[in-house]
Amino acid sequence: MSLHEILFIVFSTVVLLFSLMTVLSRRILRSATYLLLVLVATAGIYLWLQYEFMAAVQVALYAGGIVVIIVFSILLTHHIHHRSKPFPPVRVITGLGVAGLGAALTIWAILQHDFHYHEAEPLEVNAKVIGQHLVNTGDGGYALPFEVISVLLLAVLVGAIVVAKKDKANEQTSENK
Amino acid sequence: MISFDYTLLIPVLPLLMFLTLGIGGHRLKPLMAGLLGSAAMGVVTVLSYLTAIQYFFVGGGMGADGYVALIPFQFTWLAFTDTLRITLGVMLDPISVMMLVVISTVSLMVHIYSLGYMKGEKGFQRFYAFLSLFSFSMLGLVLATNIFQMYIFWELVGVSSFLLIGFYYRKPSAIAASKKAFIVTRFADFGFLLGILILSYYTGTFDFGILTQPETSPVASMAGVSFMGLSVVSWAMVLVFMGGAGKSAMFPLHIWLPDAMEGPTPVSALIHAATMVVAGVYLVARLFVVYHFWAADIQEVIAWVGAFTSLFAAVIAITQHDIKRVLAFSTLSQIGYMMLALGVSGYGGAEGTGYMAAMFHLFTHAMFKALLFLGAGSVIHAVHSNLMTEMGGLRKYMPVTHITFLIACLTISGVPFLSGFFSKDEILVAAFEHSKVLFAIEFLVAGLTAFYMFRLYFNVFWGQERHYHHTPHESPWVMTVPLMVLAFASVFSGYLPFTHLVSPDRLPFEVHLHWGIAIPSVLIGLAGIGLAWVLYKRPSRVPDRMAAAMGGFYTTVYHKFYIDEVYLFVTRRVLFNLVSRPISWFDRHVVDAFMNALANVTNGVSDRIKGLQSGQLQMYAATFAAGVIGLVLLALYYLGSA
Amino acid sequence: MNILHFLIIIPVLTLAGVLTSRSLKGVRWVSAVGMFAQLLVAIAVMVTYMGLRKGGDSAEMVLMESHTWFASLNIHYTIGVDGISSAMILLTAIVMFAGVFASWELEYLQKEFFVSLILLVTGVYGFFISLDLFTMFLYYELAVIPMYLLIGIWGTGPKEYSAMKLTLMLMGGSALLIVALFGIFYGAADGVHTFNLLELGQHPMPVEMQRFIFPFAFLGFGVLGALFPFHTWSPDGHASAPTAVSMLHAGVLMKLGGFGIFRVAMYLMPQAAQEQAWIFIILTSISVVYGAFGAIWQKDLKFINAYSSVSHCGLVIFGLLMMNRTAMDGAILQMISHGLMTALFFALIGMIYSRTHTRQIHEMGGLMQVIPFLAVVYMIAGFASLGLPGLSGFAAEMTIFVGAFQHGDLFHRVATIMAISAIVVTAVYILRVVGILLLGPVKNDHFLHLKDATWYERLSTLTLVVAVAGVGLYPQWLYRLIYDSLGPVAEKLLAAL
Amino acid sequence: MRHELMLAVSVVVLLVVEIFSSAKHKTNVVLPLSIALMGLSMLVGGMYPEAGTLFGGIYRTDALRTAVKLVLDAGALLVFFQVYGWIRRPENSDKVSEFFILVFSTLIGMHYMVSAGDFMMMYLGLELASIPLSALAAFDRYKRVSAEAGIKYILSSAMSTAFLLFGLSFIYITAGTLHFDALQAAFRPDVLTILGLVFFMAGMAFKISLVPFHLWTADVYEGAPVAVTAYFSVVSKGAAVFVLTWVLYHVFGAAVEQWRIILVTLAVMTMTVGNLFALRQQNMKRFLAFSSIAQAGFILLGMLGQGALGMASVVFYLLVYVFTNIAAFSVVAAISNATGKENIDDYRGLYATNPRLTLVLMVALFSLAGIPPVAGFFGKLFLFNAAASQGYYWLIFVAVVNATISLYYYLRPVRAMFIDKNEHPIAFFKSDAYMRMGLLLCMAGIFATGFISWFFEYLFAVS
Amino acid sequence: MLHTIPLHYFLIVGTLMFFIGVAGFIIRRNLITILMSVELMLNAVNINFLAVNRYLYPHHLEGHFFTLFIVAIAAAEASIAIALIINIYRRFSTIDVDQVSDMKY
Repeated sequence: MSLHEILFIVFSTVVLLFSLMTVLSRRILRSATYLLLVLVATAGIYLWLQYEFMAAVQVALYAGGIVVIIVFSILLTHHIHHRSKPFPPVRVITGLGVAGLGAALTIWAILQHDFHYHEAEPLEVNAKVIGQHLVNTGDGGYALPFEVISVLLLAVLVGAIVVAKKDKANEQTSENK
Repeated sequence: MISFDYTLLIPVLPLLMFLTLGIGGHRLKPLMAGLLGSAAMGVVTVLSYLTAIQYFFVGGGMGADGYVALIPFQFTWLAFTDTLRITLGVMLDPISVMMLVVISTVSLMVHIYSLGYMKGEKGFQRFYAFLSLFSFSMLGLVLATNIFQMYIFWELVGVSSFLLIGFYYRKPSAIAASKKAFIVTRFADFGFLLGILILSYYTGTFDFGILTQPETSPVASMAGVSFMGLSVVSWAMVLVFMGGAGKSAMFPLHIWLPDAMEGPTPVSALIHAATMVVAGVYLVARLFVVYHFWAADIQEVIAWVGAFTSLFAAVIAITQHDIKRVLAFSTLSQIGYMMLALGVSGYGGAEGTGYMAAMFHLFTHAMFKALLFLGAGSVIHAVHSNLMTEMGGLRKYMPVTHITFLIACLTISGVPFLSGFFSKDEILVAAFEHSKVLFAIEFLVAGLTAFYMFRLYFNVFWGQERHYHHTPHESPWVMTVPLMVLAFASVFSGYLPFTHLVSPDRLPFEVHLHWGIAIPSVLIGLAGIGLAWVLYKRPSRVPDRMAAAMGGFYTTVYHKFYIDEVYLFVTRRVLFNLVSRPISWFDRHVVDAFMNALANVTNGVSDRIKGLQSGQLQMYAATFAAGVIGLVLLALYYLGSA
Repeated sequence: MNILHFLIIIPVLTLAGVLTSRSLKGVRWVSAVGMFAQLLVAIAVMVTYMGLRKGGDSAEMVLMESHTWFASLNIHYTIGVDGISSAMILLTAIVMFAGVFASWELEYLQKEFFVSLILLVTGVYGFFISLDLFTMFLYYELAVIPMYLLIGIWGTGPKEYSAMKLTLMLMGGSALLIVALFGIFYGAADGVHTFNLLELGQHPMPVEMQRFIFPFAFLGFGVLGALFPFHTWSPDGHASAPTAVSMLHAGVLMKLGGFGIFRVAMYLMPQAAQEQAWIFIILTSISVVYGAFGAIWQKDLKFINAYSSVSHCGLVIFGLLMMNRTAMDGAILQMISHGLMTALFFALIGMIYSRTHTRQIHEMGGLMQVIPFLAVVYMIAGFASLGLPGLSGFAAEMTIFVGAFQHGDLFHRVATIMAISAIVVTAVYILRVVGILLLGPVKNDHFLHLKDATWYERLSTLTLVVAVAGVGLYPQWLYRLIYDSLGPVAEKLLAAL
Repeated sequence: MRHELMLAVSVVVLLVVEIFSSAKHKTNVVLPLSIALMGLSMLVGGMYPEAGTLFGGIYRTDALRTAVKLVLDAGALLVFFQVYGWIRRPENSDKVSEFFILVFSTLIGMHYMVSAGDFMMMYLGLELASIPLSALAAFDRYKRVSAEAGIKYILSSAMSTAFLLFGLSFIYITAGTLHFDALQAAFRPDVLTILGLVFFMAGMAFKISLVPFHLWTADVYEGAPVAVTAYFSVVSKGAAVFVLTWVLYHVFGAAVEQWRIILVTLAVMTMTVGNLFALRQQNMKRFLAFSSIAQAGFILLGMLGQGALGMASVVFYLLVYVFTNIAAFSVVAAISNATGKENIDDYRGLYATNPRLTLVLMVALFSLAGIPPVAGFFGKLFLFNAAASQGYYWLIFVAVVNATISLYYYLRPVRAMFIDKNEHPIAFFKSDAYMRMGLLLCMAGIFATGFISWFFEYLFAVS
Repeated sequence: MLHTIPLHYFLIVGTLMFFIGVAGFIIRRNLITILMSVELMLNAVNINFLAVNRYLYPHHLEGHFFTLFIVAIAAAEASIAIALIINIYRRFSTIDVDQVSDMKY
C-alpha cells in the first residue's frame, strides 16, 4: 500500500467517522468540533486530488468561517454543558432507514457505472489560473457567476439585517407572548 | 255520388264548443252555456242522422260489393315514416255511421237532460265543456281512419271520462274513482299500444282500410312469425283486445266501472253505459277481419271473456243495493254479451250473425241503458240517494219516470217485440251455433238479467215506501222528454234492418227469428221477472233470509268477489310498498348515498392523512428523502423495462 | 350580420342593462324586454332557417360563420344551426321568457339574480349555436357558476348542500367530457386535429379510439341528462332551486345532455355508439321506469317533478340510442316537449309555493277551489306529462316508441316494452298528485284566502301552455324540421352497422 | 442582459434612497419608486426581445425567456400593489426599502435562472432567488409563525438544494460539463445518470412544491406575510417551473421516457394530495397554499406535452396564474390588513358589506378552478391539451376529477361570502389606492389573457 | 499515481457522507445540528464534483469552479440560517425544532 492509499484511507475514515459523530453526538459543541474535523479532513481529500486552492478555500471559508459562526450561535443559544435529550427511536429508525436505503441505492448505482478515466495530464490549478477564469467573460469564464454571487451576498446581508434588526416598538411586547 | 264533406263538422263542432266553454265558459251564464252546448250537439245529431240516411238508405255508402268505407276527409298529423303515418280523418262505414247515430242521440239526450239534472250545480259550464270534449273524442274515435287515430281519441275519451267521473272534485270518493278509472284503462291501453306497435311493425301500416282487407291485408305476411308458441298476430291482437277489454270493462279489468258511478248520473248514462264502454266492442268489430282470419284463437278468448264477464257481472248485480251499481254491473253483463257475439261470429252471409248481433245489441243497449241511467238519475234527483234501501213506492210520485223505466227493464229482459228481444236473440243464436256451453251461460244470464232488473224496478217503484225528507216529485220536462225519446227508441229500434246494414263482409244478408231459441229465452226472462215479482213487489223478509242462507257466498258476491281488494293489494302493497317505496329508498340510500359517500370518503381521507403535515421539519425531510428514493426506483424500473 | 350573433349579443346587452338599472322595476323590465327580444330573435332564426331550407340550401348547417380564435391550437369560433338547434333555441327562448315572469316577485338581491340567470342562459344559447367543440364546451361550462349561485343564494331548503351537489356532479360530468374533447381532437383520422364538428365528421376516428372515447362523451353528457345512476343531483338540485332556475335547468339545461350525446357522441363516434349502445339502453330503460316509480313515493312537489324528469329525460336518451331516424326524432321532440312542460310544472310549483309556503302535497288539498287558474294549468301540465294526445308529450313519446319498435330483436323489444310501461306509472303519480293537491276538500283554512294568478304569472304559464299545446296539436312541422336535420347522424349510424 | 442590469440598478437606487431618505413616510416614497422601477425594468427588458448568448453561453436570452421574465416581473409588480397596507405599519417602518431590495434581488436571481445556459448559473440563480426569500418569509419577525416560516424554508431549501447538487454531480460524470447544449449532446440515460436526474428533479420539485416535496409549502405560506406568500406562490414557483420544463425538454430529452413517468407520478400525487389537504383548511393563506400545490400538479400535465405546445401551455398558465393567484392573495391581504382576519369563516356575509372585493375573490377562485369565461379555464384546458397531445387521457381524467374536487373547496369561500348568513360580517372598509389599482390590473389580466388569443399565440410562436 | 484509488471510492465516501447528513437532518432536533447536517451534505457534493473533475475531466475546471461557488453560497446560506435561528431563539426561547411547529395540518 502506497502512502497515497494510506492517506486516502485516513482522510476518508476521518471524514466518515466524524461525520457520523457530528450527527450522533448529544453535546452540541462537540458536534461542532467534529464538524470542524470533518471539514479539515475534506480539505485533505482536496489536497489529495491536487486541488490546493480548493483545500485552502475549504479551510478558510468553511472551517474558519462557517464553523466559527456556528459556534458563536451555539454559545448564544445554549449553556455550555447542554446535553440534548436522547433521540426518539422512531426518528432514528426513520432517519437511518431512509439514509441507509438511499446510500445503498446510490452506491449500487455507482458500482454499476463503468468509468472511463481520462488519462490526459491534469491542468495546473493555481491561484493565477483561477483568477483568470473568474474575470474571464468569454468561453469558460466565470465573471457572471462571480457578479451574481456578489448580488447574493448583498441580498443576504440585507436579509440578515432584516431578520436580526432589533425592533424598537414591538420587541418588548411580542417577546413575552 | 253524394258528398259527405259535412261529416267533418260532426267531430269539429263539439271541439269548438269545448274550447269555447272551456276557455270562456265561466264568463257565460250557466244556462247559456248549457243551451249552447246542447244546440251544438243538436246540430251534430242532425248531421249524424243525415249521414246515416245518406249512407244507408240513399245509397251513398253502397258500392258494387256491399257497403264501402268512405274517407271524405283526412290529413297527415304525424308521419313517422313514409308508410307509418298517423292521419286524422273521417271514415264512414256501416259501423262508424251506426255509432255516430248512437253517440249523437245519447249525447244529445244527455245534454238536454243535464240542463235539468245539473241545474244549480257549481261548475255547470265546466260540465258542458267536458261533455263536449267527450263527444268530440268519442266521435273522433269512431270515425278513425287508422288505428293510431283511434288510439289518440281512445286516450282523449279516457281523459274526458276521468274529468267527468271526478266532476265532483271535492268528494274524495269521486276523485278516487276517477283515478281508478283512468289508471286501469291506462294499463289496458299500454297493451293496446303494444299491440298497435307490433301490428304496425309487421304490417308497416296503421290504416284500417289496408289492415282489414281479407284478401290483401299485410297481416297475412306476419302470420308465420311466432313468439313463445303464439303467432305474433295473436300476440298483437290479444294486446289490442286488452285495450278494448280495459275500456269495455271486461273481466278482469272491470273494476273501474262500478266505481265510475261516482260521476254525475247523466255522465254514467252517456259514457259508462252507452258509448265509451262499448268502444272496446267497437274496436274488436273494427279489427274483426284480422281477428277472424289470423287470430282465431284470440277470437275464442274474446268469446269466453265476454261470456264469463256477463255471467260474473250478472251475479254480482243481484246483490247490489246502489241502483247505479246495479246498472253498472248490468252494463258489464250486456257488454259481455256483445263481446261474446263477436267472439263467436263467422264471416260471410249468415255466418256473420254474431257480428251483426253485437252491433245490433250495442245499438239497442245504448238506448235502453241510457234510458235506465237517466231514469235512475231522475229517481236520484228526487230522492237524493243512490241506495235502493232508501227508495220504494215511487211509482205514484214519478209516473213518467216509472213508465219509461219499466219499458227499459222490459227491453233489457228480452220481452218480445221490444228492441232488446231482437238483438239478444240474435246473440243467443250465434252463440248456439258456435258452442253449446257459451249458449248455456248466456241463457242463464238472460234469466239473471231479468231478475236483477226487476229486483231493482220493484224495489224502487213498488215495495215499501220510505220516509222522504221532501216528497219526491216528477222531474222537470227537460229531464222527462229525453226519457220519453229514449223509451221510444228502446221500443222501436229493434225493427231496424240491421242485417241489411251491418255485417262483417259489409254485404247484406237475411236471418230469421230462431223461435227455438227465442221462446226459451223469453221464458227464462219471464221467470226472472216472476221471481223478482214474488220477492220484491211487496216488502218481504225472504230476500234477506235467502241471502243469509247463502252465507259466505252471498258476502263474496256482494263484495264483487273481492276483486277490488286483490287489485288494491297488488297496487298498494306490491307496487307501492314493494316497488316504489324500495326504489325511492334505494335512490336515496344507495345511489345518492354512494355519491355522498364519495364526498365523505374524500373528506375522511383528507382527515386521516392530515398527520403527514406534522409541522415537524425532520419529518418533512424524511418524506423528501423517501420520495426521492421512491422516484429513483420507479425511474430505474422503467429504465430496466425499456 | 349573421342573425345568430344576436343570440349572444342580446343577452349581453340585457346584462349590461340590468347592471346599470337603478330600480327594481328597471331590473325587471329590462330583463323582460331583453328576453322578449331574444324570443323574437329565436323566432327569426327559425324563420330564417326554414326560409333557407325552402330556398334549397341543403348544407348540413346553415348560417355558418367562422372566426379563428387560437390559431395554433386550431380553435375557432364557429357557429351555425340546423333544424334541431334552431328548435332548441326557440325552446330556450320560450322557457326563459316565461322564467323571467315567473321570478317577477323575487324578494332578495334581484339584480344579481337576473344577472346570473341571463348569464346562465347565454351559455345555453352559445352551446346550441357552437359548431366548434371548444367553444361549445366553454359555453357549457359557463352555466356552472351562475347555477351554483342561483341555487345557493336564492334557493330554499338545504340549498347549500344541493347547490354543491349539483355543481360537483355536473362538473364530474364535464370532467368526462374534457377527456372526450381531447380524445376527439387528437383521435380524428388522417392526422387532422380540429374541434370543428363538421370537419371531424369528415374524418371519423378509428374504431379503437371511438371505443375508448365514446363512454366518456356519452356519460359526460349523460350526467347532465340525468342518466341513471347519475341522476341524484336532480331531485336535490331542483328541489332547492328557485323557480326560474328549476325551469331553465330542467327545461333547457338537462337537454344539453341529450343534445350533446346526439351532436357530439353519436355523430362523431357512430361505430362505438352502435357497439356500446346496449349498455346504455339498459341504463336508460331503467332510468325511465325507475324515475317513474321513484316519483310515486315522493311527497315534495319538486321531488316528484324531478323524478319525473329523470324518467322523461331517460326516454330522450333511450330514443337517441335506438338510432333510427324516427326514434331519434322522437327523442328530440321529447326534449322540446319535456322542456316546455317541466318548465311549466316548475313555474306552477313556484307559484303555488309562494302562496302556500309548502311543497308537501299532503299539507295542501283542494287548490282547485281556491286558485282555479293555477290548478287548471297544473292539470294541463300533468296531462302533458302523462302523454295526453293534443299536448306535446304524446307526439314525442309515440314517435320514440314507434321508432324503438323498428328493432325486431328481443333485447330491444324488452327494453322498449319496459320504457313503454312507464306511461302507466306516470299516470299513477300524476293523478296521485292531482288528486291530493288540487282536488278534494281544502285542508287548510288559511288557503281559502289565497289569490289566484297575477297577470305576470298568467303570462308566464300561458306562454308555456300555448307552446305545449302547439307542439301537441300539430307536431308534424316540428317532426319534419327535425327529421331533415337528422340525416347526417342517421346516415353515419346506419353506415356503422 | 439589460433586464437584469436594470433590476440591479433598481437595487442600487433603492439602497441609495434608503440611505438618504428620512424615516418618516418612507413608504410613500419607496413604494411608488419601486413600482416605477419595476415598470421601467419591464419596459427596458421587454422591449425588442432579442436572442443570443453571453459569457460563453452561460447566459442566454430569447423572446420566450424575455416573456417569462416579464411574467415574473408582472407578478412582482402586482405584489407591490398590494403591500401598501402592510408595509406602512409602524413595526415595518424601519425596513421598508429592505423589502423591495430583497424582492428585486430575488427577481434578479430568477432572471438568471431563466436565462441560465448551464447548471451553475441556474444553481446560482436558484439560490439567489431562494436564500433572500427566507428573510422575506421571516419579515414579520415579531410573529412566531413568521420566524418559523423563515427557518423552515431556509433549512428545507438548503437540503433540497443539496439533493439537487448531489444529482448534478452524477450528471456531471456523463459529459464532464454542465453546459446545457453540451450536456444535451452527451446525455445518455443509464443507472447513474437517471439517479442523478431524479435527484435533480426532486430539488426542482421542492421549489415548485410538488408532492412529496411540498411539505414546507403550507407552513411557510401561512407563516409569511401575505404579500410574501403571494410572491412565493406565483413568482418563485413560476421561475422554477419554466426552468425545469426547459431543462427537461432541451437537456434531458434523451431520458424522456424516464422523466415522463416521474412527472406523471408527481402530477397524480400532487393534484390529489394538494386537493385532499386543501379541503380541510380554514386559514385562507394555508388554503391557497394547498390550492397552489394542486395547481402545480396541473402544470405538470402541460410539461408532459412536447415541444412548443407544452412549453407555451406551461408559460401561458403561469401568466394566467400570476393574475389569478395574486388577485386572490390581494383580497386576502386587503382583508387581513384591514381586520387581521384570515379564516374562511370570517368571510361569511362579506358580499353584503364589501361586494367588490368579494366579486374579485370569486372571479379569482373560479379562474383557479378553471371555470369559464375567465382565463383559468383556458389555461387549464391548454395544459390538458398538451398532455392529450401525448395521449395521456387517463391522466387528464385524474386531473379533471381532481379539478372537480378542487371546485368544492374553491366554492367554500364563495359560499361563505355569498350564501352564509352572518350577524356580524366584516364591516365595510375602503382599500387603499394601490390595492384597488392592483386588483383592477388583476381583473383585467384574468379576463384579457383568456379571451384575447394574442397572448397564447405569441407564447406559442416564441416557444 | 491517482488511479491506485479508483473513483468509486471517492464517490462512495461522498455518498456515505451525504446520507449521514440526511440521517442527521432527520434525527436531530436541534436547529443548529440540522444546519450542520446540511453542511455535511454540501461537503459530500463537493467531494463528488472534485473527484469526478480530477479523474474524468482533468483538462478543464468546471467541477472545480462549481465547488467553489457551492462553498461560497453555503457560507451565505449558513449565515442567514444562523440569523434566522437566533431569531427563532428570540421568539421561542428554544431552538428545539420539535417546539418550532406552531403550524401544522
